[in-house]
Amino acid sequence: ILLVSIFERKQEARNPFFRVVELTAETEDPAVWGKNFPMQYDDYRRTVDQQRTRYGGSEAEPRTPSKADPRSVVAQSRIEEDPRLKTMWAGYAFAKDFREERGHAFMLDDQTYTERQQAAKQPGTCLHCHASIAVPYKKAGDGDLIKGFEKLNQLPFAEARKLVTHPVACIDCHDPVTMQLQISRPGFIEGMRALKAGEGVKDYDVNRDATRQEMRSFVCGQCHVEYYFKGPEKRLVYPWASGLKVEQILALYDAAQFKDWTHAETGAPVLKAQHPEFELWNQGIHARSGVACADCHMPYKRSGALKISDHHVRSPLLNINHACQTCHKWPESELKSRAEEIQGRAQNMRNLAMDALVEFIGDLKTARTGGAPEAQIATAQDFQRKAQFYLDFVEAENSSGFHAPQEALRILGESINFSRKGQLALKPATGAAK
Amino acid sequence: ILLVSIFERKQEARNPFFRVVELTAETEDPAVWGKNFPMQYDDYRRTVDQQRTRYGGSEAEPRTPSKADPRSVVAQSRIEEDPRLKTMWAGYAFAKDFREERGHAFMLDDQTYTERQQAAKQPGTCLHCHASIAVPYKKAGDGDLIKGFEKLNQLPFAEARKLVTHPVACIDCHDPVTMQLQISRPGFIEGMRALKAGEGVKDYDVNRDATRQEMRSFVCGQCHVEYYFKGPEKRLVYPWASGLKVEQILALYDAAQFKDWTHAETGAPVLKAQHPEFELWNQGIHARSGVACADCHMPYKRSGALKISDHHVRSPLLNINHACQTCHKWPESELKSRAEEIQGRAQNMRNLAMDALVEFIGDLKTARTGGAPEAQIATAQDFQRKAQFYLDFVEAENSSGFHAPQEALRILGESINFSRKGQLALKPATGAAK
Amino acid sequence: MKTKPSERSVKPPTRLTVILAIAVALALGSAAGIGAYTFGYAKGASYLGDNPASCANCHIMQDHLDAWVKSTHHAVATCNDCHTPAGFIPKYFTKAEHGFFHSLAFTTDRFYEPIQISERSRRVTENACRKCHEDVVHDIETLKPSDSQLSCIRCHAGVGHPK
Ligand code: HEC
Ligand code: HEC
Ligand code: HEC
Ligand code: HEC
Ligand code: HEC
Ligand code: HEC
Ligand code: HEC
Ligand code: HEC
Ligand code: HEC
Ligand code: HEC
Ligand code: HEC
Ligand code: HEC
Ligand code: HEC
Ligand code: HEC
Ligand SMILES: [Ca+2]
Ligand SMILES: [Ca+2]
Repeated sequence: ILLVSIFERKQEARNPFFRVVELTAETEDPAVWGKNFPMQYDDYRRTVDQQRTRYGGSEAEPRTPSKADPRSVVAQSRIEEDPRLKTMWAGYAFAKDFREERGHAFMLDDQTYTERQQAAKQPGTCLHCHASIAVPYKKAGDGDLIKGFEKLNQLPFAEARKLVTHPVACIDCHDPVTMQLQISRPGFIEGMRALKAGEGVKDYDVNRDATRQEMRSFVCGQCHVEYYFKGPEKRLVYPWASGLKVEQILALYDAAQFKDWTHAETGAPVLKAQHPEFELWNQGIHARSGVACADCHMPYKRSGALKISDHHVRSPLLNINHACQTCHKWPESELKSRAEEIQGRAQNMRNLAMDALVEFIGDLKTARTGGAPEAQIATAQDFQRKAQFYLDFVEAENSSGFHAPQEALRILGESINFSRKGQLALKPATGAAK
Repeated sequence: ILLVSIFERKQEARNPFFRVVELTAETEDPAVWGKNFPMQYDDYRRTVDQQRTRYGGSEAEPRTPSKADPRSVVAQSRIEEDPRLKTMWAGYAFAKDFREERGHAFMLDDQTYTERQQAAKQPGTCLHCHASIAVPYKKAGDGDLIKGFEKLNQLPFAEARKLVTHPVACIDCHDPVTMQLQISRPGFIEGMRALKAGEGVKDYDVNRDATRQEMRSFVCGQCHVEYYFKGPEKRLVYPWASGLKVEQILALYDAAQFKDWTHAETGAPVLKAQHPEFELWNQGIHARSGVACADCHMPYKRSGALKISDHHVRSPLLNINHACQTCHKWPESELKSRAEEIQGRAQNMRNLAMDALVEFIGDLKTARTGGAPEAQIATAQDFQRKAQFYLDFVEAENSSGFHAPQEALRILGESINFSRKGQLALKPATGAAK
Repeated sequence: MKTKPSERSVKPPTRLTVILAIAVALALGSAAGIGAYTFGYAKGASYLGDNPASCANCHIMQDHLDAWVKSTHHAVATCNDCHTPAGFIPKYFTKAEHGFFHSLAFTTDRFYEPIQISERSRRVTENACRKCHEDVVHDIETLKPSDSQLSCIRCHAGVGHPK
């Protein structure tokens, strides 16, 4: 038995995997891929686990399934945890339903059944980041990815929904033949081309030009980014043409005079930032050091003689030894509290910024009903647009500041400044008072 | 070849230092110590060099010596570089003269001849951190360090000045017999005892209880700290009894109803923060990782067969290969720009905070002359005290945020919030307006 | 700051594997390995030499071997120069210890990952640095108060096998 055990280990080292089935560009079902790569598949399926960390993870909240929403478990509601969010988003679907995000296994259901779907008619575009859509895009475009993308964007959500079956799957990140990473998302392909063009690099093709280490982040950047729907054809666009920093993205929206909605209490043309993990990570020391999303969220783990990437994508704080200790020789408890100290500072500052914004919205509301001069209101509304986007850029980012600790505090500090200056814009000059 | 080279080095290395002279607790003159330790002495003397970095170092500014001030070279004036500082410090000596700090060799002259000396009568206490005073204290106290300290604190500066000869010297950091590090500064000894007592550690004695690694920072903490003069006997006190964080230090000042001066334009009882390097470093990731001041500011260098600590104490950015690269395997240029990116973020936020404070001070001034109600003024004045101390805590800290990047931005963000809330406190409630 | 065992999460082995493991571990590890078949098979003999490759009989040591090849020391120091104390007896005792525990851990697949240096080995290694560099560090070492020794690897962790 023992001889075998040693023998096995030596074997493993030589023989990585057996190809049981043939995988093609049409193989959508991860279970089929799983026949060749059982270890990755097993971990992949574990994204159904729900476990909370101090600031992340997610909590399994039981609910009674209904006809409209058959889910028996959801993640905790963020707007109930912090009602100030309802004020920030007044008049927008997010004020109706916004929950903590959870594992990949839930992405399709959570999108399909969120009350935000009732609150507003959504386009097929949504599915770009919530389903295994590489194959459906190709099919719809008769082999042309971009054509299919454009077609699905313009369908109503319910229509497009019928064309997809799985949450993100192997085919969305991998070349079925070489197993190399590949980008399947038009939004990211076009976003990166625009970003590079802005930096003077012509005709950048992510699948041709990216290094392997870059790909270890880019596959995530396909979805974990800020975005908007452009024009009546509802094209999914990543607003990166002038850069990835919050002020550069806002500048682009301002230039395009884009707004997500009109604030119900103040009439301001406001924006909703959404999960800019890729953008904020880019401003941090880890990105600068070449540390990829996958290094922390899909760290290598040993299985026998093999090193495999942990496909149970989750909070690294649930997996500190693999996620952090390869690079940092501190004890798990120490690394955990380092991360939490960084997140705690960001969280406190986020709360100060949130209070400032809510007070400001209150003032602006009274000023409008009190019939303050148009110009004054307009100035204040622009401050609200800024304050809100900056705050949401950190609030919506899911690492609670960890991906770029100093940059996150920079953004929140400026948000506070915008809110307060907005309040002041509504007041008479001092001295003139009384 | 290697063998030979090692062999040769062994020859050189056989007796690393010849003890030419006997060093005792009375040996004040570094030149004498230099006879035993010529390499350290040579580096020590190089602190006269002046070279500017992006945010630090210092610039040699020629001046025509006068009777009152014989210096032919000074460092650039910070209040001319940024006149907003004059508003922040209106009515205080710092508004008269405040320069970029430079090398240790200048500490005694710069203190003796600063115009701040004319602006206000200073006590002997000042010398605690600007001279080699270990021996003079002992002498004045007939062998008792603390007695001598108390005596000199109460002399006028000019009197006490006569008792000292050198800037910080070997005896201030070293035991003359064992050459081990030792703390010679009463302010630090008592400050640490208070800090530890607050943490529940009774009767902490830094020279008895500190580890060698701690000592590599503590010797610097003897002077690079926030401080105040307590009571009529002008005792030097480090305000650490409730902790080293900015809010903990402010709480202590508030409880003692302590103020450095009354602001000339607003009448607010305000505070001046001064070089809290030790305090801020303590909030940073390097301190948390056990990285000491000496690791970066006195890194080991190879000198002949020996490794020695570089006693040319200076900006690590002038010495990146020794100061950073043993721990960080990045190119020099990359490490430099990492540090400067961190400092740049802090600098921009500092400017936003400075603008906010100056606007606030303007408003408060008008409100007072405009005869606004007492209560309103009092509230605003307290906001000014807070905003100013928080801002100065980062402004006066000399790493431009590097020692604790995220904490520095946290503090500046709160300062902005205080300034803006102060401005709002001076305005009527919105709606009530018009 | 090394991980305390209390914080290590490792899967418990079955009683059988442990017993068997100990058997082979002894064979593998003890310098006096009674030419058992297992011993020969797993290149146990090579484990007695100073050849770094022998450490990498275990794939688990492979990364370190690969990194060591790229290290500033590969020309001047082998694994054992840094991981076993000077002197014949202590050296082979430590090799037996490494051999025993590593074999036990390896064959039962029961150890904390990533592998971390134990307190004892850390001291062995710290001393190894001095073995070769005492001249260079003489001055900075003479300062050492009795209580706390200057740690070389605080700054030079990567000398043997950089990341
Ligand atoms: C250096 C490690 C590291 C890197 C690199 C990194 N992250 Fe994270 N990430 C973290 C940590 C730590 C958290 C906080 C987890 C928590 O609070 O439980 C986090 C949180 C998240 C979350 C929220 C997880 C949750 O549990 O709610 C998402 C989503 C995320 N990261 C995506 C990304 C993406 C996408 C990238 C690359 C663009 C990336 N991360 C790069 C360490 C990292
Ligand atoms: C096809 C789009 C897509 C891709 C590609 C993608 N994600 Fe996600 N990710 C999502 C969505 C959607 C959710 C939220 C699912 C939900 O809440 O139902 C999510 C959730 C997460 C979470 C939160 C888990 C939790 O417990 O809160 C983490 C962490 C995460 N993703 C990391 C990554 C990393 C790392 C990569 C790349 C290796 C990646 N994601 C690639 C869409 C994607
Ligand atoms: C650019 C990619 C992308 C697009 C487009 C996208 N999502 Fe998501 N979505 C994500 C990611 C990444 C997460 C997980 C991180 C988070 O929740 O912040 C997520 C999370 C969610 C969640 C779970 C958390 C929550 O907000 O309650 C819902 C529901 C959701 N999306 C609905 C939608 C709907 C509806 C649309 C279309 C209007 C949409 N998504 C479009 C990437 C996307
Ligand atoms: C969200 C993106 C994503 C999805 C979905 C995904 N993978 Fe991966 N996979 C990765 C990344 C990142 C790597 C590391 C690749 C590298 O380092 O070049 C990887 C590596 C692999 C490897 C190479 C060996 C290893 O473990 O490093 C295999 C095999 C693999 N994945 C199989 C699968 C299978 C099977 C599925 C579906 C059940 C799947 N992957 C789904 C991102 C993904
Ligand atoms: C692949 C290597 C790698 C991984 C994995 C990694 N880090 Fe890092 N980490 C670095 C590097 C490189 C730096 C920058 C400092 C340096 O150059 O040593 C850094 C810096 C840090 C810092 C200081 C930066 C700051 O903003 O304060 C913290 C804290 C940190 N990491 C925690 C973590 C945690 C927690 C994890 C796991 C979730 C993790 N790291 C995963 C390489 C890594
Ligand atoms: C990890 C490295 C590191 C540590 C540890 C460190 N510093 Fe610094 N320090 C720096 C850097 C980098 C700067 C910025 C220098 C510049 O801007 O040129 C700096 C700046 C300074 C300055 C201003 C220097 C100048 O050129 O104007 C002083 C004074 C200072 N540090 C004192 C300390 C003290 C006292 C401690 C310990 C309590 C300490 N430092 C710990 C790296 C460090
Ligand atoms: C006796 C008090 C005292 C001690 C002890 C002391 N310093 Fe200083 N340090 C000063 C003073 C005073 C100045 C400013 C001198 C001037 O501007 O004339 C200064 C200046 C500096 C500067 C600025 C140099 C420049 O170019 O701007 C650095 C860096 C510095 N000290 C680091 C340290 C470090 C590191 C230690 C401990 C190893 C230390 N100091 C110990 C009082 C001290
Ligand atoms: C607790 C220690 C300490 C005390 C007490 C102290 N200093 Fe300093 N001083 C420093 C340090 C450290 C620096 C260098 C860092 C800086 O300039 O911020 C410095 C810098 C200076 C400088 C050069 C930079 C500048 O501010 O122009 C002058 C002048 C100076 N001090 C004067 C004084 C005077 C006058 C007093 C007494 C009222 C005094 N110091 C008391 C520690 C001290
Ligand atoms: C501001 C504090 C300070 C001053 C002043 C100072 N030293 Fe040091 N010295 C240190 C530190 C810190 C070390 C490192 C000690 C350690 O690692 O335990 C050191 C180490 C030494 C060592 C041990 C060998 C080495 O280089 O590490 C010698 C010898 C020495 N100093 C001599 C001197 C002499 C001679 C003078 C005066 C010309 C002097 N020192 C002034 C702080 C100082
Ligand atoms: C004795 C070791 C040591 C020295 C010397 C050192 N560092 Fe670090 N540095 C660290 C450690 C440890 C961390 C924390 C991350 C980790 O655990 O790897 C870190 C983190 C950092 C970070 C990321 C933290 C952040 O706030 O973004 C930067 C940037 C950095 N160091 C730059 C420098 C520079 C510049 C110098 C020289 C002036 C320097 N370091 C000197 C050990 C050191
Ligand atoms: C039988 C397989 C095997 C061989 C051969 C082997 N190792 Fe290991 N080694 C391991 C395993 C498994 C661990 C993890 C043990 C643990 O952490 O409990 C380990 C851990 C270590 C450690 C860190 C734990 C400690 O004891 O400090 C060092 C150092 C080490 N090995 C050095 C060596 C050297 C040097 C050699 C060659 C002389 C060697 N190993 C040969 C399997 C092996
Ligand atoms: C078997 C002898 C030996 C041992 C053991 C050894 N070294 Fe070395 N080391 C050398 C030789 C020989 C050189 C190259 C010649 C020189 O520069 O002195 C060297 C070079 C170095 C260098 C300079 C090159 C570099 O990597 O930066 C450092 C630093 C160093 N050693 C540190 C250490 C530390 C720390 C340890 C213990 C963990 C150690 N050495 C163990 C022999 C050894
Ligand atoms: C605080 C950080 C630090 C510690 C602790 C430290 N070193 Fe170093 N060491 C350095 C630096 C910085 C250099 C580079 C000196 C140079 O290049 O001039 C260095 C250089 C060396 C060198 C190469 C000298 C040469 O150029 O040939 C050797 C050998 C060495 N150290 C060994 C040791 C040993 C052995 C110890 C423990 C007794 C030790 N070091 C402790 C920072 C450190
Ligand atoms: C020049 C000295 C030196 C040489 C040669 C050396 N090591 Fe190490 N080794 C170290 C040091 C120092 C550490 C501790 C690293 C740390 O704590 O960060 C270490 C740690 C380890 C560890 C514990 C895990 C880790 O990475 O911290 C293992 C396993 C190990 N060495 C194996 C080996 C093997 C196998 C070889 C030969 C191929 C080898 N070492 C050669 C100095 C050396
Ligand atoms: Ca979550
Ligand atoms: Ca300076």
